[in-house]
Amino acid sequence: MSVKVLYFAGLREAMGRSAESVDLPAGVTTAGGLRDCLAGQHEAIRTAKNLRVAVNQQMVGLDAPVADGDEVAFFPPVTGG
Amino acid sequence: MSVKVLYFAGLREAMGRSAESVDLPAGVTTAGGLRDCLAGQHEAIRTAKNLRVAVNQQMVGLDAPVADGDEVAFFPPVTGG
Amino acid sequence: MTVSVQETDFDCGAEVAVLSAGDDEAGAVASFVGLVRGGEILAMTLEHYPGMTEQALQKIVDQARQRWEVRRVRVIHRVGRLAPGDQIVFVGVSSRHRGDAFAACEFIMDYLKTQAPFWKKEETPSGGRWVDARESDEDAARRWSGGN
Amino acid sequence: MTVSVQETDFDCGAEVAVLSAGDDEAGAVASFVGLVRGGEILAMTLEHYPGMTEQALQKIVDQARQRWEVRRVRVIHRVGRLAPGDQIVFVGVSSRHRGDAFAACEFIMDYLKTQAPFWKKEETPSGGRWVDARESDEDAARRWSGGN
Repeated sequence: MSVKVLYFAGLREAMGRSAESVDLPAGVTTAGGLRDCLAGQHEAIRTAKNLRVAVNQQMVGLDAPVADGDEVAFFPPVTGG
Repeated sequence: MSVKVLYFAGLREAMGRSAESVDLPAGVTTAGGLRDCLAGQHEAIRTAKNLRVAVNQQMVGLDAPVADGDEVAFFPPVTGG
Repeated sequence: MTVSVQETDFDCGAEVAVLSAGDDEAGAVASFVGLVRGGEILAMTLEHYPGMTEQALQKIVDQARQRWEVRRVRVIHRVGRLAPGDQIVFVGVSSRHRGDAFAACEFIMDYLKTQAPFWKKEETPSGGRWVDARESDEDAARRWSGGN
Repeated sequence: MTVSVQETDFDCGAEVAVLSAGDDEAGAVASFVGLVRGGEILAMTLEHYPGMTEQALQKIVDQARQRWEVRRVRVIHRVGRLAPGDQIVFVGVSSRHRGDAFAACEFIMDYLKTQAPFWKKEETPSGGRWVDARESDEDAARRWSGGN
């Protein structure tokens, strides 16, 4: 049970990586659960303001389900063009 | 006492000319007066609907003054671009 | 030169490039190209009032500058005989921000279609006819006048 | 191809020409070019989420097509390092009438600035910093949502 996690922009720099494979701990079934789990390990996620999340390239809320093989991306609010 | 009179578009075609010099009859002091005077001579002006007038290249109302040497243009409503 | 009335065609890309060239503060360029539509029309001929038409276009540009923060403006309107697919009009506006550029560009187009001295004659299979002023164009121009 | 995210520059004139080429019904092409403004910024770097960003842009285009009568749409957004004066984004829309072309073009730009996954890092004399989301952009996008 693992997911591919991506980071963008300032969060990518703060994490020091753009992607990693994360084993989903038992009981973690949502994007919010994954975020909390990662926040326990990384200050960059713990202190990120207005963190956005996408699952399989769709913007979702923190209650969105996360399952084995999903692509989960965390990033700051967009500031395009 | 004469003015240069210009015609455009459908009115130019109906008049068969694009410009002419018109002697201002005594008592004609406004664009409307000139229009009435020309209407007496030309059916094209008499029957023109929504005739617009410009004096010295400024759109004006029929009560605008007309004086010796002015450029007076009559034309249909504009249908640009 | 801000305003041109000409028979020759124009190069939209070159005009857009000039609007921001060398201007670090121009973050936005909105532009519009009007073209001759086909359908039943074989061609059209556009007539203008030399001198007055250019003045009218410049006045429209001046009004746009009073209403919005605009850096550069370019207006080109063609006259003469034009066929379907031909370019008729170009309006381009540069500004710091896109909202001003869009609003000024659309304002100029709306006024240009209603206020500027141009007359259009359409050639159809059944002959030529001078176009009547359209109500929808006057409506489009009227919506800007609320703030005046 | 409607949507492109690319490092390479684009040719606004060529893109505008393609929007009406061979289409007799396209009477109007509205377009927008966004550029890097100068001032205190030496350069900026734009980052995107490959795959998701293109999908988001296509979705914005689809929404515009549902709201307005639109014929062709082209969206190009650059990524990577850009200097003041460089072109960032192109949006072009062809339509029968200018009102639809302007509205769809501005709609796409407003959404693109707020909804599409792009992140901007500015280089200033005092170092680099990621730009925070601006409230004015979110306001601009919000005004379109009344009709939804």
